[in-house]
Amino acid sequence: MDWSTIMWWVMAAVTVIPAVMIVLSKDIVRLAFWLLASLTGVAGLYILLGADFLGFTQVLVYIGGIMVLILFGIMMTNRDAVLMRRGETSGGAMLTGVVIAAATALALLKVVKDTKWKEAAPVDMPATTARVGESLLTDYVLPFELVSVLLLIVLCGAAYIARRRPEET
Amino acid sequence: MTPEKIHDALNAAHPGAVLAFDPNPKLPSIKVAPSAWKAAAKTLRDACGLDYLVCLTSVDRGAELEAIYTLETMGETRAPIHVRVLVPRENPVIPTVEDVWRTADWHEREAWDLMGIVFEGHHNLVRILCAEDWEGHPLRKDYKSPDTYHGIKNNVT
Amino acid sequence: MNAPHTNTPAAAPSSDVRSEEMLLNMGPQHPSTHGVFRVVIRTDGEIVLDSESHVGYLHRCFEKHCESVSFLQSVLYTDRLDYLTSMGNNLAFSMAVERLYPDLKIPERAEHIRVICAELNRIASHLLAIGTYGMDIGAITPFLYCFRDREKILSIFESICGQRLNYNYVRPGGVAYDIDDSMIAAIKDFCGYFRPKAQEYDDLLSNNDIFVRRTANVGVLPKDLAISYGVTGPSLRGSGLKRDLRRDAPYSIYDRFKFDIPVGTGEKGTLGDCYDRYMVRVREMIESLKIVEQAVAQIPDGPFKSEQLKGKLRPPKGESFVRVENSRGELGFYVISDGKDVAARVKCRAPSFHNISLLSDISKGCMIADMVAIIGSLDIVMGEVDR
Amino acid sequence: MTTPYTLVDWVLGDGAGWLARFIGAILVWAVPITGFVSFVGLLSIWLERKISAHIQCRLGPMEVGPHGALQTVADGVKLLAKEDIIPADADRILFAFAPMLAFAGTIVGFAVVPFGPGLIVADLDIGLFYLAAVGSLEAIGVIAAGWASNNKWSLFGSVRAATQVVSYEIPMGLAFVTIAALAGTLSMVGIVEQQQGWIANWFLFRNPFTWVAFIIYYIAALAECKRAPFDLPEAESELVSGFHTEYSGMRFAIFFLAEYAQMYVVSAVAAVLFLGGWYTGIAPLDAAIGGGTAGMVVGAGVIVTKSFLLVCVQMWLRWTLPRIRLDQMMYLCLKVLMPFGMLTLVGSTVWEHFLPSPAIVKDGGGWTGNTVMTGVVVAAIGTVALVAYVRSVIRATPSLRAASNS
Repeated sequence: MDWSTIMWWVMAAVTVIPAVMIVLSKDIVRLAFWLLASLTGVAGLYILLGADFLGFTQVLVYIGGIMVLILFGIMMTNRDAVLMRRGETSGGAMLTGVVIAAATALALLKVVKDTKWKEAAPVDMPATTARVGESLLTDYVLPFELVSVLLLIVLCGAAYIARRRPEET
Repeated sequence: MTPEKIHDALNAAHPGAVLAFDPNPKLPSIKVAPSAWKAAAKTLRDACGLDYLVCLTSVDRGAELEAIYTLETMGETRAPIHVRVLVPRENPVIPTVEDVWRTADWHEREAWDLMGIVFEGHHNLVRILCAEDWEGHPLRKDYKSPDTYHGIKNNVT
Repeated sequence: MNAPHTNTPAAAPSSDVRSEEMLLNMGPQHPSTHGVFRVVIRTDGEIVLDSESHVGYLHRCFEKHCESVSFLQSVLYTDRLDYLTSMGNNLAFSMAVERLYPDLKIPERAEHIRVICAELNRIASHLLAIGTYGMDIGAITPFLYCFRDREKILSIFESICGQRLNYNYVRPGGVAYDIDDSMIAAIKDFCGYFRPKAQEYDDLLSNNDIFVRRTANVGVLPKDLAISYGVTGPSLRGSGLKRDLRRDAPYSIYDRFKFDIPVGTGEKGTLGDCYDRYMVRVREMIESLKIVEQAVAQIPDGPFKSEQLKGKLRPPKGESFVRVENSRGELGFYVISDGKDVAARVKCRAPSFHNISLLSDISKGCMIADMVAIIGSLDIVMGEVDR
Repeated sequence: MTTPYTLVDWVLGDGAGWLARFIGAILVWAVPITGFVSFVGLLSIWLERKISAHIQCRLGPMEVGPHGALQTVADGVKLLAKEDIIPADADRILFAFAPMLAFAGTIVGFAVVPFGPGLIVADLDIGLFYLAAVGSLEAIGVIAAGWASNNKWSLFGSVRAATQVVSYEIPMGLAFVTIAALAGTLSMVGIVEQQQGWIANWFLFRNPFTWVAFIIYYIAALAECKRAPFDLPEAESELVSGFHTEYSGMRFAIFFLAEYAQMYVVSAVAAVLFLGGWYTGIAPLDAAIGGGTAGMVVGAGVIVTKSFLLVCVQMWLRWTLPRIRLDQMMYLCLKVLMPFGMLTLVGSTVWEHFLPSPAIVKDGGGWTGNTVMTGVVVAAIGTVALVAYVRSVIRATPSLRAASNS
């Protein structure tokens, strides 16, 4: 077993085990921190795939930005509601959850089974950053700019929705 | 306005409200009947310009409890005038003036806390300096301090 | 006569409370409440929706003490009221006792010493107010600068009366000890030293852009609200009302000195904001310095306490009410004597008690950081609020 | 110029002997870096005490060691020996985990900070991007601390920290991008090597906009480190002590150390990006020292000195300025730093388009039309700013105003 395989197993474990814990945890804040660990694992997998830029974008955006916002939102809500320690899960909800999870798992397994996996020879992985930058500013400049405009619109919309209107106060 | 003029104005506006008048320059004071005090206070503030409640002193006079309202005009200064309201010890009820001078809010709470004068109509007449569950009114002359408070020994000699 | 004894705002049931509101307990142990003072704040995020002040944590029955110890011993307890302006407290109580006597003359020298001490103490008190105010805003260094200069005043006081904080120096009839030439020289030295130093506070705080932005337009106290709450002292003058008992109702020998009364001008924001209250204190220190210089220059020789008050203090039957302009506002004592050597009743009219009572009115809608700025600008001393 | 390698190369290596490489990396880098971080922490804390004391007309610690140099060590021992208090209602696991997360989030930044020529853990080809990404990890630790303490003041502190760190990443990123666009690389070593030669080659002097970028970066770095005037998350006069109110003993010390380590990281990054990294700025001197061990030692000294000077500026600011308010903090970020950051990025690229810098001239050079123009613009703006400042001071000071009118 070489270094790369070991790292793959480590990263897979870092991704999957916290993902399971997210399901099992009852404390929303703990859950958020498990999500953090899981996202870190995904970032690690990206890096192992040679997409180091993407990996660190994952860290920057998901961990640095989105996780902080999730935590932010959770902390601003009522602590008793957040802890949910005394929360009860009804049998019906449990059953529904199990059924949905099983169906999804079956579907995924089928996809895995039916896909014709190609065994690619290991390639030398050059730096991706420069190429990402180049393609963003040459071939894909229009989609790139369109996405920026879309994000800007989303930002404005969010600000509009979040703003308290005079009659509400 | 001089104490004499204040006295005259008060007398004219509320006949029978003024029970006594002492023009002593060191401590000019007017004694006002408790029942007329609320209306008199408004007159003092609006007609006589006494917009500043300097102090509210509560005194235990034995059979009676006294509240001394020290009043003054903020803009110009002279010796302040003292308004005395005396109420019987058994039923010490004075109408509140917290809506006339906002200072009266805390001062009346203090007078209730330490002297046990009840200010009728006060929106939140609760103890201010003593603990919430303190018993008795410490500044009364017949007050005996308790021997224990929540298991803490007092009066240890 | 059973008033309801609920002293805390009832917490709203958690089911229908708006999720972003929070009850925050500021104090009684908090670095910026200047003593043991508690404010229960209802916040929406960082915005203060409502607040309720709770005082009394430092209550120690000052007025009841005065009914059980002699007049001279009561002076000692007045030290602990506004412990930063003990000289002014001593002076007010002593004058209230003196007024019970029909014809009492206080020697000239004693009057001068009283004024010098009271004004030096005002400078020391304002220095502390400014320093801690800077600290409330987050600037720690000005605090040390203020303490450096305050130490000089405290050393002078130590040489005068042996105490650095609770002086028990001004007593009915005069002062406790005479001052000698070395002390006068030290006071003169201080006057020369302090005037240029005062510029440092302007450099560090008054003209600091962040400080101005943190204090200007914050905690605006309109004049009519201030009057209704009986606010006095620098907090009132910050709202633009030129009222100072030293000029309007001169006591002791204040009518002999030339000095200005600084008032708020709204120079950086709105009239009556925190910056105005702060600036009044800064400027008042220089005015106090002027009074000290004049008093030191014309101090006469003679006795330092009245010969009429020999022996045990036993004021004649009567009542008196005396106020002085203390560094936080008008400190008044209502003293009732029934001819014994123990007062029948002493009531203390404490300026901070009035000044802090309006907190919930001027802090609505501000931010938590502003709350700290407002409490600091009112410059309260819990010792005299709770008595 | 060494070629920066990708993270994959660094992690996976050539496949063989990975265990040896792993252990080797720990011995060669992890242990010395941890030691260095501790040393930086101790030195910065001592410096902070002395600088604050001298600013405040005091002496500071004088008893333990010469001029109190060992005071911090003594305090460290004290903190180690202190009782480890966990509040009864705290989330115990998160409470214990938070300081580690904060410290780890800081210390990973050291991986791409060069300590001298060749003295870098990993000269990644995405070094700058890596820094921007891991910069927010510490905030997660702070948030966890505030939440786990189960204290409303701590919660306020951590929410403030989250707001501040997430917001100030944007202007900081804009400053990074400005430099990255000039350098054409994200590798830290690559960026430094482009500033070789005379001082005019430093990115700070490359064009007038990089000055602005430097100022933006430094302000944003102050906010990322939660230093005054951006110490809102701690704000001892408002929030008691903010997110670490409930922490004591060693857990508190770890937060403390993380803060000081981060101060060093941001300062070192400023030195790398703007101040020529390990180059002295005097071309003949650099040439005389040359490479090899001597170059390494001198270079390390130069970059560490530059970093510590910037750390001292942070301390100077902290002991001079009051704290700004939350809304002012957001205003500064969103309405001042961000527009200026965008302007800087565009302006810098446009400037380079019309007045391109020459290729790096190793033994001097750099004194070109670009340099002259940069100097002229900066001097002009500086003069205008100085005059405006003096005028505002005169206006604000009554005595001076009277003197200038008469």
